[in-house]
Amino acid sequence: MANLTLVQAINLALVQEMEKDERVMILGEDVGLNGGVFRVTEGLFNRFGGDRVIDTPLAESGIIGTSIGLAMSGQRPVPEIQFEGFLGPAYDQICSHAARMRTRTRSAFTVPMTIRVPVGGGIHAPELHSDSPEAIYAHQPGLKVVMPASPYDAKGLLISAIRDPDPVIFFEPKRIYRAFREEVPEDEYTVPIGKARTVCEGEELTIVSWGASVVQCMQAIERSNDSIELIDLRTIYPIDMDAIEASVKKTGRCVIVHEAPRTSGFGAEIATQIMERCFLHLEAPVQRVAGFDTIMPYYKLETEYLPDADRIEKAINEIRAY
Amino acid sequence: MANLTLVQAINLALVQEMEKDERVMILGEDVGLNGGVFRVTEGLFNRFGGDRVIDTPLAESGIIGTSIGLAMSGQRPVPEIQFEGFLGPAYDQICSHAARMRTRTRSAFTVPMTIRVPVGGGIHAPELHSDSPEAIYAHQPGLKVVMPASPYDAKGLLISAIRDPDPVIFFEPKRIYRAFREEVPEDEYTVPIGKARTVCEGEELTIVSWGASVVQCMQAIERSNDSIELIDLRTIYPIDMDAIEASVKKTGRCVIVHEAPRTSGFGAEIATQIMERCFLHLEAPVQRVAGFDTIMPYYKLETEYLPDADRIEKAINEIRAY
Amino acid sequence: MPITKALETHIDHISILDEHGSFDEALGKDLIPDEDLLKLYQHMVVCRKLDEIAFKLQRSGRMGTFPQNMGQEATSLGAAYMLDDTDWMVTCYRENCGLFWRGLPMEKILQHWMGDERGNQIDRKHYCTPIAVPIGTQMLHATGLAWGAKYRGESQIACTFFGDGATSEGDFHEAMNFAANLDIPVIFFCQNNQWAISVPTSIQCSAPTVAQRGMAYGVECLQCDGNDIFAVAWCMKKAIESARDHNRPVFIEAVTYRLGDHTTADDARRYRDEEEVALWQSRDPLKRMRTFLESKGLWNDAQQAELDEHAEATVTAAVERAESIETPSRDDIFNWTFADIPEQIATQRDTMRTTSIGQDPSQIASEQATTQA
Amino acid sequence: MPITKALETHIDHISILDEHGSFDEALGKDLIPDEDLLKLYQHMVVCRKLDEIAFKLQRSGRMGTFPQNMGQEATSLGAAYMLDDTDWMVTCYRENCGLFWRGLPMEKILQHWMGDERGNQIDRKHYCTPIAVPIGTQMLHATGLAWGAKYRGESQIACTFFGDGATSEGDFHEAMNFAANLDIPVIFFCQNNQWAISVPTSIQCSAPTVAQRGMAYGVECLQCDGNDIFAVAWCMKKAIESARDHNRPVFIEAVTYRLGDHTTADDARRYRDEEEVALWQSRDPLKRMRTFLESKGLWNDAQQAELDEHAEATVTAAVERAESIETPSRDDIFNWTFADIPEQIATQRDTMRTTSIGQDPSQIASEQATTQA
Ligand SMILES: Cc1ncc(C[n+]2csc(CCOP(=O)(O)OP(=O)(O)O)c2C)c(N)n1
Ligand SMILES: Cc1ncc(C[n+]2csc(CCOP(=O)(O)OP(=O)(O)O)c2C)c(N)n1
Ligand SMILES: [Mg+2]
Ligand SMILES: [Mg+2]
Repeated sequence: MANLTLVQAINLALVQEMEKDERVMILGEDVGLNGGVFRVTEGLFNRFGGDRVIDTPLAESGIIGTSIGLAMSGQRPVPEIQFEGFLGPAYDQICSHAARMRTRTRSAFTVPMTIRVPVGGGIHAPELHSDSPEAIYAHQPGLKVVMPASPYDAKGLLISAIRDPDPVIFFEPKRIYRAFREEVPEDEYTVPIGKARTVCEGEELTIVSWGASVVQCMQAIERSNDSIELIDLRTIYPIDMDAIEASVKKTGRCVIVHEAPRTSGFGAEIATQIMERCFLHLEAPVQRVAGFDTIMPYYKLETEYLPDADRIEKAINEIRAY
Repeated sequence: MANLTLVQAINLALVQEMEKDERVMILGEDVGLNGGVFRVTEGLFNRFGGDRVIDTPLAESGIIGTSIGLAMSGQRPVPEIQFEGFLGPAYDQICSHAARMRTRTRSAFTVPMTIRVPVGGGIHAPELHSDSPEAIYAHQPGLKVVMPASPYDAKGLLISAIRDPDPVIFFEPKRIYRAFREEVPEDEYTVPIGKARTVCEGEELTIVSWGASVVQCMQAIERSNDSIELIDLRTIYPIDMDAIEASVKKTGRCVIVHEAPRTSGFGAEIATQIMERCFLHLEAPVQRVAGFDTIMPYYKLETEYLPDADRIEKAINEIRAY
Repeated sequence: MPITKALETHIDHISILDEHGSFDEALGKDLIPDEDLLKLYQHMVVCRKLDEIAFKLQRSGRMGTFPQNMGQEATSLGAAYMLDDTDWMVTCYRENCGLFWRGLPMEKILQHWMGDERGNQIDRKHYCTPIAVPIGTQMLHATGLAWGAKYRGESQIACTFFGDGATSEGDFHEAMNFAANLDIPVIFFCQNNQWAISVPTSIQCSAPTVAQRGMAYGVECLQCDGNDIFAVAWCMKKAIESARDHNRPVFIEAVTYRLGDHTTADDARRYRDEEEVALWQSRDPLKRMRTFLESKGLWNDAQQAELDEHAEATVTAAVERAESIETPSRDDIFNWTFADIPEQIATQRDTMRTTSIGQDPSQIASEQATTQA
Repeated sequence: MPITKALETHIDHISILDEHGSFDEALGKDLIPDEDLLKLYQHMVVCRKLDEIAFKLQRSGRMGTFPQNMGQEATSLGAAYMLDDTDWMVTCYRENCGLFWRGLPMEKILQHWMGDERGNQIDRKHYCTPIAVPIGTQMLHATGLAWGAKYRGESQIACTFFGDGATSEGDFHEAMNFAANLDIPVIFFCQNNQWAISVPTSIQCSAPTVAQRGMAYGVECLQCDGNDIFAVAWCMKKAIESARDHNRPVFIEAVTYRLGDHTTADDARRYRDEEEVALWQSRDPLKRMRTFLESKGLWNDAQQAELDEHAEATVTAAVERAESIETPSRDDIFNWTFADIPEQIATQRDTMRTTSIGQDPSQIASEQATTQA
């Protein structure tokens, strides 16, 4: 066991999977000698060489499109997109090809590829370095969408993603890349895709969140006197509704917290499925604490935009009082 | 008044706006002499000349990116993307630039642009010619998303869109391009963006839908003995929740119908807002009849995928019996 | 010297058997043995017959949209002929002639255009990828496929096909740039058929040649008469060497013409002149090949009559096979989304016609029970 | 002739004032009057000072990431100098020197990198577009801006700036292709500074020149020494003529070097040699210009000392202005999303700190009333 940051846990997962499986290749912008702008791939270039850790031209569609070809040919590419704001140029290759290849060819061709992408706000970065597009990709059939909230999960989920026979978008919440450490086993292990984690149990209200916001949820819970259950989704698609359903049927109240804009964010899907599954158990409408229907502001205002413990606390109180 | 198809109504709106406003330009693939693959721009090239109706290179990002520049320079571009499946290559220009330019520059630069896009399934077309990505763009702050369901609305909404100071994605449901005719005034008029239309009134259940599915909803309503109110959303973003709220508070029951995949579709946002606004009025969970979490099938199975009157009828009955 | 030359370069145009029947021995000798020539010609005729029959099928409602190869048979066929059987052919949708040479069953193509995904369920032994609908995107897959082979130390290369219109897409640029800079063995084969639906090549590329697109990447660029299967073969030979032996991509522009409509959904008379079509009809690769074979004493009218019959029979049999394939089952919509279908999709599948919910229908029951309780 | 030349072409490299101080009279004479030369030099020195001070601001937490211009001043400045004041400058983020020449207030740039959108609220009279963060995307806007001017019959052209890395993006290709084929007056100005963060130009473009990117489109391509403001000006003159008089785009590669880190978030020592940096330091455009001015008797140490002081004062004043701008109000998050803010966004704005709902808070009250009823 080692006490690792999320960055270190991901690095460790990459090292172990590359050692285990020759088919694994890393490609992207600055992932080589520089070790990635967040140093997630640090040391890999020296360890595995330029054939397996490849600095590509500055072209996201190229990175994903060639990764699709690599995957179709039998490799296990792990492309990195430098920031979630630069997924845009690759959107078409992801949604028109990676997501569709298995369906289109009835499994004659498949795309076992893990797209690693730093995600979310809060690091004082320029424009397009702070967004949360998980709902976009969750709406695209054929993709799995994963977002860990802790070093332990990051390692285990990334190993699952790399071994998954289908394309996975692996969002890495950059605000907590180095925010805290956690005991992470050195041996390899997997955390299954599609299973949520109950961070803490409670009886009176359920909070559902994912990614870096889980930290703010915990802060709000610590402040509260209520008995609150916190579910860290871990996987956005396929969603673990069984876990949410069981919790909400117990508590009757639910708050969902995410950074992405409120309208058509993934919180809407969860709230709707809760209504579908737990209608007669609900004591109050499911509440969302989310980003706003605006462009994520530059960093002078970013903390106003991101859900913080205050806003979560308000939601808890409102829903408890309902 | 003339009895027009949806295609003709759109063509008429384009002609009238081009005559009225020199800044309006049409650009896209095959929009010139050929009049568009659906003949929506038929006759415009001859009428307005090659400077205003421009066949561009085959490059969607180029079409939208140059349209953004044209709009910034003071023009009113109306680019066409040939099918919604080919919005993908333009995703980045739409979401990283068009949607953000006003916010980014605090209105120093704006992007008054209307992107016309045929949308949806049911015309026996090949892959990527049958999708419904409205929720994707509704989740992107800074965009308005419109989808008419009738010739009258198509003309009035398109004129509003072209005159709008901000970027609008104007989805044209291709299944009803020529499916029926409607009286459309020859004079110009506008239908406001952001206002839903009550297609028929009812007391016992509300159906919310948009685009071509409105036709299937009407079929289901005709079959039913219940008193059903049908709301045609017309605009996806900004959504007219006041209309929906008023209706659902009256009926207590709601079914949402859309073609897009169920998970994270725009139905989820509506259902969630209904819960937020009408919680204590709801007699049953809001129900969604939608496409599935799968790739839209090729045309041998497409009618199985699209919500039809049977599936809507089942939903009505289930929710009425709840 | 303040003005110096940073680069001097040029593009070669290759023509061996021209439209007037003249044949360049220096380049053409030994390029294609006579017996293969006959096979190639027969192959083209069968493919042309498919165009004719598919058109009728579409008009009578038995098939959806179909893109004809007519006029361009020599391009994909010449390329397929020169490639190894295990080299990847990464095509668009106008390369039937080359794909059939590969052994791809004709009914697969028909099935695809009849709206059935199983038409794209291609046996990997053919080393062909599925029909690519979004224009300009498949060249990146070709680059990845060739890269994978190179990574594993295999000698396999990829050849990717696309139209003049496709060269306007950003993905085309990114694919060529990746291949050139990362030394990936891909041949970029552009069928410049003068049109992208109704848009002429001059709007896609106003440069004197499309071939010079490749100059941007410092790769070898060749232009050839695409209706001349010898010229195509000659370029492919050079390109294959460069790719296989040196991991260097090559860009080939084959100048040809789409004699038919864009697809059966199109009417080309709306936007192009009869004269232009007539000119290119005189350059038809099938006519040219037949005349050549006849001039060499390898072909006669009786053989042609027999071939025409064979072609009709072959295509008709393929159509029958395609039409006799059972309709896919509803469940097929769901069963191929992932290797393991998540519970949510399985529920949608299992309830699609029995309930509108798309969720576990037992929920409805239990909720109702609760209501009543 | 079976092999014919479909195209012969070449690329010129322009150098006028080289790193050893030799000056080509034939090309350089009358290109830039002495008084302008002095102004340009002073301008560069001020911009270099900004780099130094901004770096310190970032290190002391008073600013976010900042991209220095250091080493590349002659490129954007030479271009800005030759353009008309109403020609569009469509930049990326490494063109401060040119933008200041335009009159863009320095505090605007500072404000932007201090995380405030108002830094991009640029008065349209400067004909500059906002800082473009997504690489390679702004060339399309330049093309549209120039197209708009052409449409309206204005003589305005656009010049767009981007790095070597940006030429790998698909949008770059689409922009050049639109401009070339639709005859749009844009100058594509590539600052090849040898690096895209840690990735060397050879991975973006393994061809002998980046300039040949433009050959793909049949447009004029020029390569110049980007640290030589005369060479830049010479190329711009030619390009402006071509664009303004003939609506023909031109591609210019200015060969230069990023002397600093990519941004203040980067540490270039991780991936590049000190030797390479030293070599390019000897080619520094500021040094070169100063030596040249001194050799012409136009400059001396006293003037330099005065200039250094002036530069420090100018930048310090700009920093003070930038730092004294009031923090934007919370409402600003919402108020610029659309011309007319929809009700939903207004509600989110008005309730952001008073309720978590983001919906009409009266709902909560009324619902609660209902509950209690
Ligand atoms: C990304 C994308 N945009 C638009 C289309 C619609 N479309 C289908 S074929 C075609 C023209 C293609 O021209 P070209 O590449 O020259 O190939 P050709 O059909 O001539 O063989 C267009 C615009 C598409 N399929 N994909
Ligand atoms: C689409 C996109 N991808 C990645 C990035 C991250 N990024 C910022 S600058 C940069 C390198 C740019 O290199 P170049 O174009 O040569 O410009 P330079 O910084 O050298 O001036 C990268 C990869 C980005 N901003 N946008
Ligand atoms: Mg073509
Ligand atoms: Mg650079």
